Amino acid sequence: MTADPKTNRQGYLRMYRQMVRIRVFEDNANQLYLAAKMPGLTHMYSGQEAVAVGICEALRVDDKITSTHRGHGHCVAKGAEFRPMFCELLGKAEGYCRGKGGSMHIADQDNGNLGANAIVGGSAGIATGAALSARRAGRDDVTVCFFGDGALGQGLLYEVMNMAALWRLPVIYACENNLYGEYTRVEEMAAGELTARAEAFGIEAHRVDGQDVLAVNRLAQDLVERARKGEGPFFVQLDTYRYHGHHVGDINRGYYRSKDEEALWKSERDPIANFGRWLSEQGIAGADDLAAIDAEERGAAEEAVAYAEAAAYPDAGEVAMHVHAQTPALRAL
Amino acid sequence: MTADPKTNRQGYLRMYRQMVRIRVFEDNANQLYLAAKMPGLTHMYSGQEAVAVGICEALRVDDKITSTHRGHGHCVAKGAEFRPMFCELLGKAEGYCRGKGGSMHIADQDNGNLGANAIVGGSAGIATGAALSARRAGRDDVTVCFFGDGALGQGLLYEVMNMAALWRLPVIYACENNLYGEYTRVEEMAAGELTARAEAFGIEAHRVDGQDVLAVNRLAQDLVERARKGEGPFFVQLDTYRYHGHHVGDINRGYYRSKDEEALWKSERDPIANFGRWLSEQGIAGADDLAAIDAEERGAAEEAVAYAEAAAYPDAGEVAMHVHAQTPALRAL
Amino acid sequence: MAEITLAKAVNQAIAEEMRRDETIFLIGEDVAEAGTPFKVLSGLVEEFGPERIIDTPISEPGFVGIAVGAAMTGSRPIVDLMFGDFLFLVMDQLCNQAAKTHYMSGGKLTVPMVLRTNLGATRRSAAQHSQSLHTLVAHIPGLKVALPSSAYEAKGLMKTAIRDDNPVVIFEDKLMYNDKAEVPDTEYLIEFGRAEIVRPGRDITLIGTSSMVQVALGAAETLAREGISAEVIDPRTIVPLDEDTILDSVRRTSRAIVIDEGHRSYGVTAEIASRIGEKAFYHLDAPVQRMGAMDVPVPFSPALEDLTVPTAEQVAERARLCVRGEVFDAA
Amino acid sequence: MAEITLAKAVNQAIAEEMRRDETIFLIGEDVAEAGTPFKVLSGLVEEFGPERIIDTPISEPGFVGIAVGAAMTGSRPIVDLMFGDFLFLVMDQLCNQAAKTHYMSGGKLTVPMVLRTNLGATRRSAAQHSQSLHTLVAHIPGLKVALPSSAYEAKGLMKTAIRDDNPVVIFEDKLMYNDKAEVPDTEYLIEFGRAEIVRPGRDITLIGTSSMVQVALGAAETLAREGISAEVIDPRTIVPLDEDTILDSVRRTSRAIVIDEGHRSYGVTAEIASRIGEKAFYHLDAPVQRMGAMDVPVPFSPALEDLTVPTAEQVAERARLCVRGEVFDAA
Ligand SMILES: Cc1ncc(C[n+]2csc(CCOP(=O)(O)OP(=O)(O)O)c2C)c(N)n1
Ligand SMILES: Cc1ncc(C[n+]2csc(CCOP(=O)(O)OP(=O)(O)O)c2C)c(N)n1
Ligand SMILES: [Mg+2]
Ligand SMILES: [Mg+2]
Repeated sequence: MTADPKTNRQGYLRMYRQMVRIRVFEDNANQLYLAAKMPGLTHMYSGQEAVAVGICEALRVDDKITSTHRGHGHCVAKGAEFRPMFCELLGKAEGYCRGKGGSMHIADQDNGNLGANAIVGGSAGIATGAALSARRAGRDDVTVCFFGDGALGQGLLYEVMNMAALWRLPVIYACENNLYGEYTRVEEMAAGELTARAEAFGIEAHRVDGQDVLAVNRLAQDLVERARKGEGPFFVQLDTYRYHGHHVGDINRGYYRSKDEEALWKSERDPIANFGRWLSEQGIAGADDLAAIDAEERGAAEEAVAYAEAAAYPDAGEVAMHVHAQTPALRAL
Repeated sequence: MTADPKTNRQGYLRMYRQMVRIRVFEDNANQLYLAAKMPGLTHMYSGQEAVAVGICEALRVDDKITSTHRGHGHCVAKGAEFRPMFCELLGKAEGYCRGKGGSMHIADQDNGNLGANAIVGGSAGIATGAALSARRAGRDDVTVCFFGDGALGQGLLYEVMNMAALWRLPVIYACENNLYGEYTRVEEMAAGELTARAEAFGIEAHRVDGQDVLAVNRLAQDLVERARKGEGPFFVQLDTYRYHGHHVGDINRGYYRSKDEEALWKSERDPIANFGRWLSEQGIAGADDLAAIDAEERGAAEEAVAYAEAAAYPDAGEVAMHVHAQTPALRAL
Repeated sequence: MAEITLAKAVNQAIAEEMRRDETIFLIGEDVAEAGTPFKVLSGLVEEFGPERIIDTPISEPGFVGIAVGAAMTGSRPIVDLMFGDFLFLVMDQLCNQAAKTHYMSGGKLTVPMVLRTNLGATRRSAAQHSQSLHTLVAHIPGLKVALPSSAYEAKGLMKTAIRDDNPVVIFEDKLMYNDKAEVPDTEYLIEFGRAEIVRPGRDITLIGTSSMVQVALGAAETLAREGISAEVIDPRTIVPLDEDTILDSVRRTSRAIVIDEGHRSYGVTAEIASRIGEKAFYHLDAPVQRMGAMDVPVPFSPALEDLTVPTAEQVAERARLCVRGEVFDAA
Repeated sequence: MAEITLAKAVNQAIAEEMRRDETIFLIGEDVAEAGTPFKVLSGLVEEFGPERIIDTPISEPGFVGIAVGAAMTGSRPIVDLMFGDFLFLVMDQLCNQAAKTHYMSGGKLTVPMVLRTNLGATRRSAAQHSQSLHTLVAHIPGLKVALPSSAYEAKGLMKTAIRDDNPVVIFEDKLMYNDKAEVPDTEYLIEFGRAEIVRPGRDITLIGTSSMVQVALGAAETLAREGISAEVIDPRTIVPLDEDTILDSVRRTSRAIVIDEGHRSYGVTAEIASRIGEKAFYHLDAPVQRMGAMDVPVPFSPALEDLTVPTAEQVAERARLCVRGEVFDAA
């Protein structure tokens, strides 16, 4: 990505819009929870938008991602629509997974999102396997495996990083260090330097400010192109912060992090506000342009919520569908 | 350990004897297999004696070890007797585990050997837990976790090394790199430097010639004492070689390693021969002294084999014993 | 007697035992200040300190392995596994190591540890946070498996589990943490392998485990109004299983339904039903019925999830058919 | 028709399918030059090269996870899990991921993968290399489970498994790799969910799985000499289970014994016996008998290990009692 703003106006505004889309999606999801309209709990991505958007904007539609329990941001950033996303969150038949997955399993295969995962670190193997698939089929798509700092506790990650390194697979391990896994700080859960855990396998590791969408995107562009050429795998540590609690119900957080800390990140390091300011300073977009985007997307989200609320639940008969895929007759005999 | 041979004559000869004990134990076990007297298969430790002996001679009886499928060497080195060992290998009632464990599960609790393990890497957690137990109880015993290069593939190891580092546990991870896991070379299984995998967690890692019992013992003495004082955990890579096949039945090895390679290690790097030569050169023991030790231990092993062959199998009734421990009445109510 | 929640009962059991025995410690994710996501352990770290209430990284196989090793060397660890679904991550350490160590060592080593976790669907938590996987561990020799169905049982079984010298897996129903029951003020234990006749009856035996005890009691209530007298039995532990109490009951009532929240196929209901079929055969007036969770991954949508778990009404209906002799061999 | 070993049959099935379909690859430990410790896969890497016969580090959860991801993205992986006992290591990837992906995605994603592994004791391999753990995966919705009992079945079931769009776990009996059987020269598949009547009979039905089919046949042979006609049924897949063939048979013979090498309690025999008890209840003349491996970790000592697995003589004896009406409700 060149530093010349003019040639990239479209791309910049798209990144801005995608970050806004995530923020408004989450605001609405949180409202649904507070209004007791959402079944179960959900984990907000607010605050981390620059990570998902900076990376996914470096990807093609046929590139793959795997996501986490905190997966709405990745889903939006990889190209998903609001309506089927909200339908999924409400367990409706028009959801991406026909309501069967919900927030923690939202997937969007058409856009290469292989799905959120409710097992921390559970998709590390899946992402690595997707990269192996691409390499074997002679395709040049790349897979990004999103996971949190907490997932560094899962041994699976080390097993697959080793194989990815041995086989030089086109996979990028994107570790979103938002400083906490549930209610525990990363220092209490992870000994040593986070990047050293990939370097131990000879994997090139980077660390980047996860609140700076341009920095994230620049790095991602570079690594994705290199991975496409067979220079992977890579590991990226993205320093970021979640604004909400671990999940929507985690309201009293004082015992594990301070209000001051939260306020500081929101006021000083908000990825959307900061990027908006930069866009204005560079003369790429005025405050009006940005406000228009905000309003558009907020409107779109509200429309989608209304749509999803009115949408139908799956028929009772669907409960027993999709346990097994129907194997085409030709395969069966 | 000081470099002055005279003050250590006893210790040196003990190390020599222990290595010989392992070698003759394995030679006899192999014979039992070839004579079709041993049930199942077993994995020979021959060639790696300096590792087990160098380390275990730095341990007290109340220090713990965990062992592997290739576990006879660790068992002898930690103080086991021949008779109950051979009885165990033959499935006899007088075996360390009453014949229920066999070669792959041989244990010797009285000497702090928590047992061999047939799951590669399966004892990494157990060793770390033993270290936690000691620390919590205010004891100063240390645990050594023996495992092979192949066990570096198991994610469990990384999970527990992280916790050991976070909690500064008195555990030493002893990785015996004998260049192969089954029929595959270590380079094909492990990306990057082996020691880097511990260093990633901030664990101090060492690499030592595993054929040099003095070097191993010197390092072990140092690390064990430091671990006792709370400076652990540590990781040690011990470069070594197994003389036999992966197991006793692995005879045709040409497709994965050359006869030349095997011959070279045996002729140039044999830990017993080299240490024996050093003892002679230093005037600590003459060829006669060493030959006497060899003969004594060979005789002892043969006697134990004969004993084990004549020993009784467990009664049929034992099959249903020890599924559950009998909880003392006082605990139960 | 005081009325306390199931969560509180578990908390009390652990606290009482930890006061009694220094060798006990508790280990798991967010067990200390957070007191677990279900707040079951709140207050323990304040009393016992972080050396005995140990927060871990998100490393389930790792901390279960550590517990096994600690248990082999003089400690009595209690492992907190946040969701029963994570059992799949720790099966090797639990089933290849903990379960077999005593046997493989010829009785020389013991592994006195408790793994407490949960089961139960209908919490809108979807397929990876809603499973009832107790059958899996019940199949593995060397483990014991407890399924409390009330605060009273949760406390008594937990205390017994902690004192047992074997690895015990104890499943709490995550939907019941706030359910209250009377609990004695004085110390009590509940012996393993003793089923409880929760409600006596004459016409049919309903054997329910964990969450399904309430469902069975609900059905019995309904049936009573119709003049059908249902006996409800709660096995409390499925390993060891109190076969005698179950068989005695069925021999009296001559009909039985087994209800469990694990998946129906290859699940707990099969074991209990087939034992009845084997050992009370000549007393049976109707085929033993099995009701379990549907054989589907647990769906997120409330419209679907509620269909997967047996309800009191379904149990009552099945009981009616049994009593009326209207259950026939399906083709 | 040619007589080939079970090992060869598996090898042929994989080779034929790999020739037919480029998207298939095989992954596991020492599968390439070594051809697995049992030499089942010898020759494949020479034909298909190391890009399709992939040696891995000793990382079972890792390579199963990789297979799941590959299967979701256009590949059809076959995973080689060296010992069935290592299933405990891969349960999360197999049961939380592979089994549930199709359902959780509302049918959008599929996971066409085969996990081949083994079962069977009496090889003097002790508690961690001798287990028969097929019940565990049979309990988890979304998986299919095949248990070949001969070279013929091993080939036909493997080919069907590879073509199935679902995760299939296939257990080979590691004691049978050298057993030979006639196998057609032309291509054949064995449909899942179709049990085979291996030997027809009138007086009692013996349902045996995997290794226990031979045991059942041995018992039938003995019984035939005594004038007792035993029908032997091999379900071949336990998910899906061909209930109809089993029930039809039991309705004819009115007696049944289920024999399986998994542990007896909470195992496969319970499921099949309880389905018979439920659905052929009015046809039964004797309680359905279950024979499984003893509920003990597998002991190393030959003197003990041989006691843990049902033998043909024990099955015959149990059958005699059933036929004579001498099986009573034990107290
Ligand atoms: C294997 C597993 N263990 C525990 C949990 C419970 N859990 C859900 S999210 C979470 C914290 C994850 O932390 P991190 O990876 O940093 O992601 P973040 O929530 O910060 O985005 C935990 C422990 C889980 N879902 N899966
Ligand atoms: C979890 C697990 N996977 C695979 C095996 C089969 N296996 C037994 S030993 C072995 C090789 C181990 O290599 P290494 O750790 O280097 O030990 P070595 O045999 O060289 O002493 C393998 C793959 C096993 N026992 N456990
Ligand atoms: Mg985090
Ligand atoms: Mg090795």
